Amino acid sequence: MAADAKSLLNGRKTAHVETEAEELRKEHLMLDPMPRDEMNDMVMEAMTTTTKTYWVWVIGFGIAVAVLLFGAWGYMIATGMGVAGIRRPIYWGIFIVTFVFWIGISHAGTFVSAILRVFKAEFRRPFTRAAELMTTFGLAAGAIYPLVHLGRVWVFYWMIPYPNARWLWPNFRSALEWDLLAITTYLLSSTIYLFLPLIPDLAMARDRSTGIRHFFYKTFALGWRGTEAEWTRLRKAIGIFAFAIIPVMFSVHTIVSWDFAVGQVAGWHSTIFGPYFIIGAILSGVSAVVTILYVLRKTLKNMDYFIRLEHFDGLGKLILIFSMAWAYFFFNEYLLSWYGGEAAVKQVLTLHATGPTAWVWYLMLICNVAIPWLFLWNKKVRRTPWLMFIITLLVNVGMYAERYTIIPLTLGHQRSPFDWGIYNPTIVEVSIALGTLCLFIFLYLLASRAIPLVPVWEVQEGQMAHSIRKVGKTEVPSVTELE
Amino acid sequence: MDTSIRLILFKEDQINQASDAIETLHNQGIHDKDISVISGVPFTEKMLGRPMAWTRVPLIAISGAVVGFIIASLLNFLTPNLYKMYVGGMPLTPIPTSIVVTFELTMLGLLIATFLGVFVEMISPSYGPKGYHPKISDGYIGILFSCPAHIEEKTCLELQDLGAEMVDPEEVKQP
Amino acid sequence: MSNKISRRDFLKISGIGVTAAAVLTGCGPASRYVVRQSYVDMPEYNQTGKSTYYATTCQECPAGCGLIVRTQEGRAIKVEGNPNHPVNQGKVCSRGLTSVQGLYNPDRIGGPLQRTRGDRSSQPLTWEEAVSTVQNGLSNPEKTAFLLGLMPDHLFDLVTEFSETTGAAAPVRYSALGTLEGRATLLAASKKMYGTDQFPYFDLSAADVVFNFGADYLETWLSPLAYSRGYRKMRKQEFGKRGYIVAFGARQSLTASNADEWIPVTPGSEGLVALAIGQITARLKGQTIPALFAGVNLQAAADAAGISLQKLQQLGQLFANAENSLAIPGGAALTTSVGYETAQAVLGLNILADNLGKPGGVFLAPGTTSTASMEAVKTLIQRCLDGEVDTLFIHGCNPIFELPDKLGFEKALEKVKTIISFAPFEDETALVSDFVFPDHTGLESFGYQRLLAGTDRSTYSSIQPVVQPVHNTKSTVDVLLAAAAAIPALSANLNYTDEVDFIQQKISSLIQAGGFFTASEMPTFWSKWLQFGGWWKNAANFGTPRDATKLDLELNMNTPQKVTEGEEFHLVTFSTQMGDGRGANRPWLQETPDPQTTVTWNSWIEMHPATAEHLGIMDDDIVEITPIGGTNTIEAIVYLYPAIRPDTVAIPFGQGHTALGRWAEGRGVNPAKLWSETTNQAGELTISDTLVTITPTGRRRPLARQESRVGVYGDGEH
Amino acid sequence: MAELLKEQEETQKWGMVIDMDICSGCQACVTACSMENNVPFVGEDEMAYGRGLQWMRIRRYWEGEYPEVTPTHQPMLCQQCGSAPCEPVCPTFASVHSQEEQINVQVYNRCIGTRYCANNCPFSARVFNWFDYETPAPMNSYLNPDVSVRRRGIMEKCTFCVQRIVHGRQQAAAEGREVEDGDIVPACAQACPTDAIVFGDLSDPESKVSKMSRSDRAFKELEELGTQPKVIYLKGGKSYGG
Repeated sequence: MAADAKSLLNGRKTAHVETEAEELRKEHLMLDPMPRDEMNDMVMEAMTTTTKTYWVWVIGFGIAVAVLLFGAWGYMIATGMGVAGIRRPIYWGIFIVTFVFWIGISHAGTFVSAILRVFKAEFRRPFTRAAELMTTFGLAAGAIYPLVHLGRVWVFYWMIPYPNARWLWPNFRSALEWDLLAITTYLLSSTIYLFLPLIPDLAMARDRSTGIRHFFYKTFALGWRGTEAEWTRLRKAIGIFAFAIIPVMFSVHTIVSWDFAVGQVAGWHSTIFGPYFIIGAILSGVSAVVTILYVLRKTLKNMDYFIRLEHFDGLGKLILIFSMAWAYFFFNEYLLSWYGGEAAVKQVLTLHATGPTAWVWYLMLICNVAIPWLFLWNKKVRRTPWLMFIITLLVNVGMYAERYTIIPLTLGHQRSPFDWGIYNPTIVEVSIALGTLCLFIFLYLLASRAIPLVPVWEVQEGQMAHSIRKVGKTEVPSVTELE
Repeated sequence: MDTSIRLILFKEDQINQASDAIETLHNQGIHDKDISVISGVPFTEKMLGRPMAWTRVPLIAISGAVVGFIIASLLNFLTPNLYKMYVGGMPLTPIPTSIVVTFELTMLGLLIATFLGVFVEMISPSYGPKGYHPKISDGYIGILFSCPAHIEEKTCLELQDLGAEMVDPEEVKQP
Repeated sequence: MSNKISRRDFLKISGIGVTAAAVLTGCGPASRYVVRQSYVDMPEYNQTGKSTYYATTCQECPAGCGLIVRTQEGRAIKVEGNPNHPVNQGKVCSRGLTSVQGLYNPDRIGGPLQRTRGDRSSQPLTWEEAVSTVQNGLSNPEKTAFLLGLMPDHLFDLVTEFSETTGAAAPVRYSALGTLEGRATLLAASKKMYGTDQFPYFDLSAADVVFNFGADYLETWLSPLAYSRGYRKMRKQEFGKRGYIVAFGARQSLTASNADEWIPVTPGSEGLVALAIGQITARLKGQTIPALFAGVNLQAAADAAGISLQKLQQLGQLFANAENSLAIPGGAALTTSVGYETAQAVLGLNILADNLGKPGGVFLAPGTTSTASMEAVKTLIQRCLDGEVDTLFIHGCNPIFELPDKLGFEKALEKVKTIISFAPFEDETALVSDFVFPDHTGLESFGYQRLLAGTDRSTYSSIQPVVQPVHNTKSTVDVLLAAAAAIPALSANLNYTDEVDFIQQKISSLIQAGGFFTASEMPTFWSKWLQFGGWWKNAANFGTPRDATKLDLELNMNTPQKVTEGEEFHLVTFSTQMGDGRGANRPWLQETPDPQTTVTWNSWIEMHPATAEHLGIMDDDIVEITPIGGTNTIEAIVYLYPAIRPDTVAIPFGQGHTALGRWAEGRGVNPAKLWSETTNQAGELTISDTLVTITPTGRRRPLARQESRVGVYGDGEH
Repeated sequence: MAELLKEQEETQKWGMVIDMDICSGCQACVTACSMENNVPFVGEDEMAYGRGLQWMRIRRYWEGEYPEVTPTHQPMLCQQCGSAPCEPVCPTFASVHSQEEQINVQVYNRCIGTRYCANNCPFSARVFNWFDYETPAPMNSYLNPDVSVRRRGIMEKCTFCVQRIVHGRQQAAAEGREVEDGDIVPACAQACPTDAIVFGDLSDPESKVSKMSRSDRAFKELEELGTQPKVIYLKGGKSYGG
């Protein structure tokens, strides 16, 4: 192994190598190793380079968060929920739609770094951190909504189970209580899961920084030296997490779907909602990863070394698969509801497809099914980052439309036509929704300059395990099982 | 006995030499407990011919899960009886809904405990020689050992033959 | 069940009302009024935390329903029906329920004031100045005029007495509600057909078949709660018998929608239909066809009404074959140029059905009344224009809002030297008055009301204050009496110390008149009178109508006006819970949805969906409505109403206020602007003869309706 | 579970019967309910946006084609379901089943405004306080002291006039007797001009509601959902013989 790595290193230094090997290296980050110190420098440079434009963006988004999110929310708290567009019978609107959207986005990190880790999908390595950050920040943005949508947010803590002067424990039969527990669990565990693999990289940053940064990294590196014991317990912990966080992830979006599915609302009361929501969440999460990778690659220094076309290609295939899976679940849900023939459900389905807001429904199908299916089978498309950026944005638009269809549009057409209503989102609601988007971007902007966005040690570990092997007349990548 | 702590470094691709170095140290009569291998990437103990590292993280994790399970059971089956409230024709402590809560809290306990395990073990005193060098995070494999003064020179020479980079003891300090 | 309620509630009336206690303790007249007191020093009957209940009479419309008002800590909390009251028997409608919102309305006038006409600002006066102003007016009786509402109450009696003693003109009475009900026409026709000045009482409770020609008896007509009770009894007759109702009218009212059959006849053709049914009935009964019905051509009647002859025959058969048939005239059918004849024809049907004075037939409500006809209003306007009125007193009526613009009432007012309004609210008329001397609202005042329509027995309903007056208001009767007392010529004849004294003198004859309670002297009678909410006979003493005509009269029934299809439309104005418009400042009346359209807080114009499609109009479009031969136009929002004739549009009355406070102003439209000023034979405005054209304005405004805009029209249509 | 059911059977069950044959749709019950229960009015714009706070609404559907078109009026209020879908979804027990009255109670003080219950109510019987609705002085004088005035951010709904139920029971206890049928009348039934609304104890087989609920015209709205409504409608309609 070491010999392989050595020869590769040497090979990199000597200009004359076979074209095939060069192409393989150009293609695969894992086959294109770089000395660790250079890689460290690249990551450190990406992390510490702050231009004027960067600060303009940071301040811009900071102000946007303050105004759009906290300003609008404060106004709503002071005035009343009425400034949102919800009404009888549509008691949940954009707040819950965006909530589900963010929870969906948050499936990205866990999926990429846990499931792909468990199944040893090696191409995950450079962007696990970027994806995990999405999970944490997506959850942070999403977790605001259960608070935002409360009529009396100042007493939100009544949902928290603790011995209190009211002598009252919360109702553990409520799906919202499950939500609280599941989101808390997921937020905590995904934050930890972000943090654990970060420790060696923080130690790396500690070793090459001074001043406040040094203090910050030193504190959070927990005295990491890289001893065998430390690596062992880290590996054990990551191993536990990788397996345990997957069911948690499934449970979170299942419980979010149960918010709807346990209800008696026609169109909600469906047993397939759990997996249907999970697949949708992964579809939207993986898409969002691509979106973010494109932006990182464009804006962050040295990222074109770490993030390559192979990653867009691989994620593109995943999106195509999940788009198909989503279509399968959607059709399954639709067909059986339709076939079941319950008048109210049928009416809801008909109104989705033919009512005044049918465009939302078609937008969902176009973005979630038509566009991935039409484009993502094509390798050229998958390897064109800007196209992937647009497609993945559209997939998330489609997923937003899906949640919009499921929540306000379904609620608006329930069993009694006398009570039917049209939901018009107000500026306050849209502002808060955009505000959390700004919050997400704002946090990401800060994090991109605060923590190493590439898990250097994982990349190096991967690179050490990979080599090019000559098989017959051609050269192929090969992986050595190191663990 | 007078000992000093020395650190030698190998480049990341010198893993074979590093394992040889450890063997050399063993031959010099330095026990595994007086040797620490520190590295920028994980290597398994087997690669370096070292004993398995000791960790209690899995045990702590399981204990956390048990605590979570107990808390969940109390919330599920005790709290509804403290102040009885009937909703929607459901029994006071329905099993199906309690499974959800039990699952979430058990997992929460497990995951938090895992982290706490790592955290506590990290900040706890550890065995073996202490010391660090920033080059570790540049991919170097470091071998820290406490060497009795009388064999220090000899050992160092042997290690240098293996290609080890000797670090000035002055530079070896905790991060 | 109702027995239980009454026992429980009457226990809570706690024997004796506020003022009764004062009288019994022998205090002077001044303490007949409740004095404002601090909460710590409440009178003993006002126990903190305990409700006190007072019986009084609803003043929101002329029906005179008995109320029990729950008060607590000196506040009127909730209006409930008086279970023993012969009119409403414990029931209460939306208007009565919201009367506390009138009492506590923040837009009430706080005290007497003087203003330049039309100017919203005003100068406060003292009540002494107010009384002397009234005194100036009264001192010249020939040059005064009174315009009152329809309530047959003690104020009307006092003013009548005043005019009788001084030779002044009799008080003029008007209410748009009366017009919408066709009240004057009904009364005139009843006098003609049944021979007395009494309102007929149509006994739904035992009728088998009811033919309703336009009366909205479940909503506003005459005494809606009494008729609702009758309706219930009719549906729940013995042995599962369930009466059958046929409603005629161009627009399906709530009443018509509760009928078993709705016949959309052309406005103005109801009389012809009634005559035709009479003819068929007489023929089927094998009688010689009376002169009244003989002249009508069945085919012509069917054509005029826009229904098939077959249907007409079928209806005639239905009416003829039923054991107890009943025909009711009212509403839009009577407010046409042939309204008087229509009313006679319909009342004639009852004679033909031989139901006079029989269960399920027609009775006469006890108590005679004079008609309040438009002729008197016209005379008043003429007097004003001729400069014969120096002082015009207006009480309980808002003529600027309620009268058609074409009558020129506003112009006539310019010739009146002094206009004194007694309105408790800044209504349109109070705004063009020189003085406003606000009366109490119904829940703060004393009085009585003679019941004329909805009762089966002679009834005087008592009015007593349930709370202290909220503002510095004064009873109009007291103001008039105080003013009269200073005029020697009047004080000799109007010898009453104050309002309560006046009432007591007026009701003193009742003490021994055989009511359900008796008393040896006035104080005891007075306390029971207040406690029970009035005085009434122990048993029904309906009058039986006479057949005054033997159906021998011949009617000259014109065919209804023709409209150019798709261009001109009949305009039906219907009454709502706003009554004559005074309900518009009660927020909960505004927010209680209209039963048929579920619209709140606005006016609308009802239009058949086919008509709207023809005109290219959508739901919620704003259209301009122009009367034919008129120039006043109004704009209203379209409601697609499936239960209206395609050649007819309908607008509710009561909105479109330019005054009357924050909740009423600038809301909806007032269809009175479109009404013609012509009257029919009975002196009723012929508002249902109004023809209009409709022009889309291209603007839209969603109506505040409770229903969804889609999905409520049943399967298939939307 | 069995114990629970037994307990339910032993307690009183308040119920309501609405005879749609004689309900004229006049809306008096709506006003009466609003005046009794301090329901705030919201004004034209809010009403137009479907935010009226009426606890009771008359559902009006048009049926038939002109000229046979006619509306049906169905008073719709909280059905006080025995197995209420709104109850288990509330995280803070603001919507609970009263064991004493066997009605569905909304505890305003506990409500944090998730509005989950309202989504889950198949009758759309719940309303939400979108704002603080001021009743300008002195109009606030008429507010009923027996009923809380609700602030913004909480759900409310028909309570079967629980204040009257309590009062009726106290009154009966003070007089040393049992509550009799007809002692307790909610505001809507009290006002109803045609007496189409009848209220009483369903667990008493001799009560008026019990007798009426055994009519062959009786049905429950959306009974197929299994929510066990306590409001029973008697089918109405033109030319129906019963």
